Amino acid sequence: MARGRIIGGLGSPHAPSIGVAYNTGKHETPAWKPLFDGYWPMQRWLAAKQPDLIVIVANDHANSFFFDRYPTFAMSVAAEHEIADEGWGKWPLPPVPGHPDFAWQLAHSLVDQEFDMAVCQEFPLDHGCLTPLTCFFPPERRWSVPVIPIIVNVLQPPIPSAKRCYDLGRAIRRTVEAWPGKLDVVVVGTGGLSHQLGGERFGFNDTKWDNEFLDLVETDPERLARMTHQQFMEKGGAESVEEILWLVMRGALSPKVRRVHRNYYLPMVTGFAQVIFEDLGGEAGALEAA
Amino acid sequence: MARGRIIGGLGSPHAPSIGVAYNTGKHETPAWKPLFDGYWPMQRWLAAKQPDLIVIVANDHANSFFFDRYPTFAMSVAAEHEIADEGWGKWPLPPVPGHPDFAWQLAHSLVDQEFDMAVCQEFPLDHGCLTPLTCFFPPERRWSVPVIPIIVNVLQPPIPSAKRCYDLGRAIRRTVEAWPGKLDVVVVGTGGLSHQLGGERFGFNDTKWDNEFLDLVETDPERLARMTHQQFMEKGGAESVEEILWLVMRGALSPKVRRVHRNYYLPMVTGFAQVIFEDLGGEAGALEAA
Amino acid sequence: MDSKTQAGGRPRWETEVEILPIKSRLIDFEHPPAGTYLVTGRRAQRGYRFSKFCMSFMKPDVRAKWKDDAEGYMRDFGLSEYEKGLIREQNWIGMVRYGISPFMIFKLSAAFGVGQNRTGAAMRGESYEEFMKTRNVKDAS
Amino acid sequence: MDSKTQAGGRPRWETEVEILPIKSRLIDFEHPPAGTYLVTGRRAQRGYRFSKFCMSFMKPDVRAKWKDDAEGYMRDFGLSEYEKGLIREQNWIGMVRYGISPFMIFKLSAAFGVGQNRTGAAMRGESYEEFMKTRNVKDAS
Ligand SMILES: [Fe+3]
Ligand SMILES: [Fe+3]
Repeated sequence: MARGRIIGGLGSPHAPSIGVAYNTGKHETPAWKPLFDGYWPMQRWLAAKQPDLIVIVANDHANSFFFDRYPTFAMSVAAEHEIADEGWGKWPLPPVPGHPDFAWQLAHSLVDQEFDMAVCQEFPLDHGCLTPLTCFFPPERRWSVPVIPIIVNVLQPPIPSAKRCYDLGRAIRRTVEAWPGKLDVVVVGTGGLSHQLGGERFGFNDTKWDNEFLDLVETDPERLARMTHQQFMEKGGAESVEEILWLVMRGALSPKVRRVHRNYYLPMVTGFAQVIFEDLGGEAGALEAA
Repeated sequence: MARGRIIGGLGSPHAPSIGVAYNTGKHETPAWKPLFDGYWPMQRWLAAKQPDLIVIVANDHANSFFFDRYPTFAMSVAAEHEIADEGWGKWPLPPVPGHPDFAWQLAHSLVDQEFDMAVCQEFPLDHGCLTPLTCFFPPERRWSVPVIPIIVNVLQPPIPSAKRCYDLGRAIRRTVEAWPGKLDVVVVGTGGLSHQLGGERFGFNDTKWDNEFLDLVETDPERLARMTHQQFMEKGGAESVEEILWLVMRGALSPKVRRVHRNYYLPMVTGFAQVIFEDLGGEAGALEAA
Repeated sequence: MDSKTQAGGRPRWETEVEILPIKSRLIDFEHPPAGTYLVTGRRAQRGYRFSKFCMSFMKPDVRAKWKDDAEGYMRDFGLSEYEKGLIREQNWIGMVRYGISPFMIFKLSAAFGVGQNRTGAAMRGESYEEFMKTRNVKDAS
Repeated sequence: MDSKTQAGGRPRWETEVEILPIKSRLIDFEHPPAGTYLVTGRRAQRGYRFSKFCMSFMKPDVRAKWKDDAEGYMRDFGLSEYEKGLIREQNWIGMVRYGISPFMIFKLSAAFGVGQNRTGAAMRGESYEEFMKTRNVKDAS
């Protein structure tokens, strides 16, 4: 009998400038080409694999949430996601379909597995999700795959640990594998690698560490999962803590993965990287029986 | 050196009618006296113990949150809490002081301990917190003790397990005991015992089970922590799931407690109970070193 | 006739126990307690807009608008004909089965001047007086 | 002179590294990375209203009001004199040290027509041109 499975994981930056560059046709300019050349293999891979669902892990940028009520983990169960107005008008994109049946099951399974999700029935998407999704699909294929957004707080400490994010990925895998019916799932980790956007250390980068991170996320993610936020910040700048979003993706994959794509580009203030990891199977552990 | 400690736990219903009865001077009427006679020992106990902080565990009633973004666990770090307008004007109460220094530490410690709290910097209180607080203090002593509200989703499944709530209490205890300085803390579990407010089973009660629950929460809380929501609902009605709020309180206390007060009253649709448990010491386990 | 409707075009959830296709170790969704309707999954999805409508009654200007022109307010909110019917009939049990939490319903029934226990008695299919006979004390709720 | 001010009545956080009294196994609050100011604890509390002010710029009518009468809008929002000073001077690094997340600051600097990298260069105490010399590619950010 068909059942759910994770077929692969993608990594992508989510800076709004990237989405804008694509929407405004700048992707062939010399400044942007080295980045967008990293997206075309991803578009081809998705077109070939035809997943049934994308679970995309992003963070809010004070567009969806404010500090009056700031969740550690949130997820959408909505049937459709509006395009958020981040203060300069909506991006010209159609609403993004959700997958409410699986999303409600995922919400229940995650809370059963002791992840204290904020569950969102109405959830406009900001650039955290829209930049990667925009670049994964040419305009004529938006939106051929439904999407479940998962949001992780990396803006205002307390921030969940790298380990917790990795374990969240594993819990997602268990839920996918327990789904009774065909469901080929791609999990996307989003965010920049080294960068810092506040303080006298604005503009900090470390290309060597960025490439080491890309090695580790592929081959030894548990080592990353043991890192503290202090270590992430020191190595990659304050905002590089969002690399924990990539660990949710990696936690959802098989212990070993086949890397079929990797690209890195550091034009200005943020290390941009893209990867495709294909799943090699193997259980994260069965879901406890009901 | 002085440090934080849990000195006791209180249990109380939080139905808005109770707060209104007290605010409007109905507490000596025959209908209400058997309930309010259960509050006077609590007022005396609090006046005698002079705690430095009350951590109160309540649920939202679709006043503080809506299903667009519904958190599993939320907590306030605010310096002051406004009185919420639940749709019929604010109760005539001054704002309730918070304890931001301890609350931020608690937020960090809980997230470090893998509780995925929504952290709230602005948080008006509804009857879930205000009914017990109103009844714990005569008007002239409001508000002599700062308050940290913790909110647990019991309105819309997925709802955290009884075990998870019990463990949250234990994590709160660890944080209190790690606090460097005098901090005598009382933890309050709120909510009705048997009741059901929706469906053909509206008005369901079971006094026998309510009294068994009160025995168990005192002497064998881990047995309650093993119960499913299905079991709570079958035994006590759909809304009796909010008894898991009492388990947060109980989890914060020593394995054995001294019960110095217990009252039960079932006038209409909800089993109302009050308890005072004094802490007998004993660690919940040290916080992992930094 | 699709799977959600039955003879006469009425939705099935009105008369049948709707089983939500959710697996959980905490709640046995295949065997909901009798007369109990958890608001989650498809039921929560179906009831979302209606719930938002109920929430709006927390605002004084909405309550004023409602008094003034209930039909106009329902129309402007974009409720479906089915939803408007539930409200016009004050069909509280219908709302529960449709996917509305009692905490939402009480915000709406208050706008009709119907208290919690009257609303609940109606959900049980009893008169308020019948229901009150089953209670211990009349004046404390 | 209280512990939060120094000679000249300026708040200490302007010139000293403010240590937040929080213990965490994930972040060593006694040893923040140089030039890095995490928004949490007392710092987040102090910056809360200002952050809310920054958030308000997501609304078109606020941006219009701001263009029309910036001083009036700041006054009506209830900002302190210190906060208004930070804004009048476009003192971005002052805001960071005060307790404002860069994601909030960029909402405000956009209202001044100052882009993210210009704002960041100023935080570093550099001119935009100086800062751009340290970057690999000028036109992709
Ligand atoms: Fe980001
Ligand atoms: Fe309640």
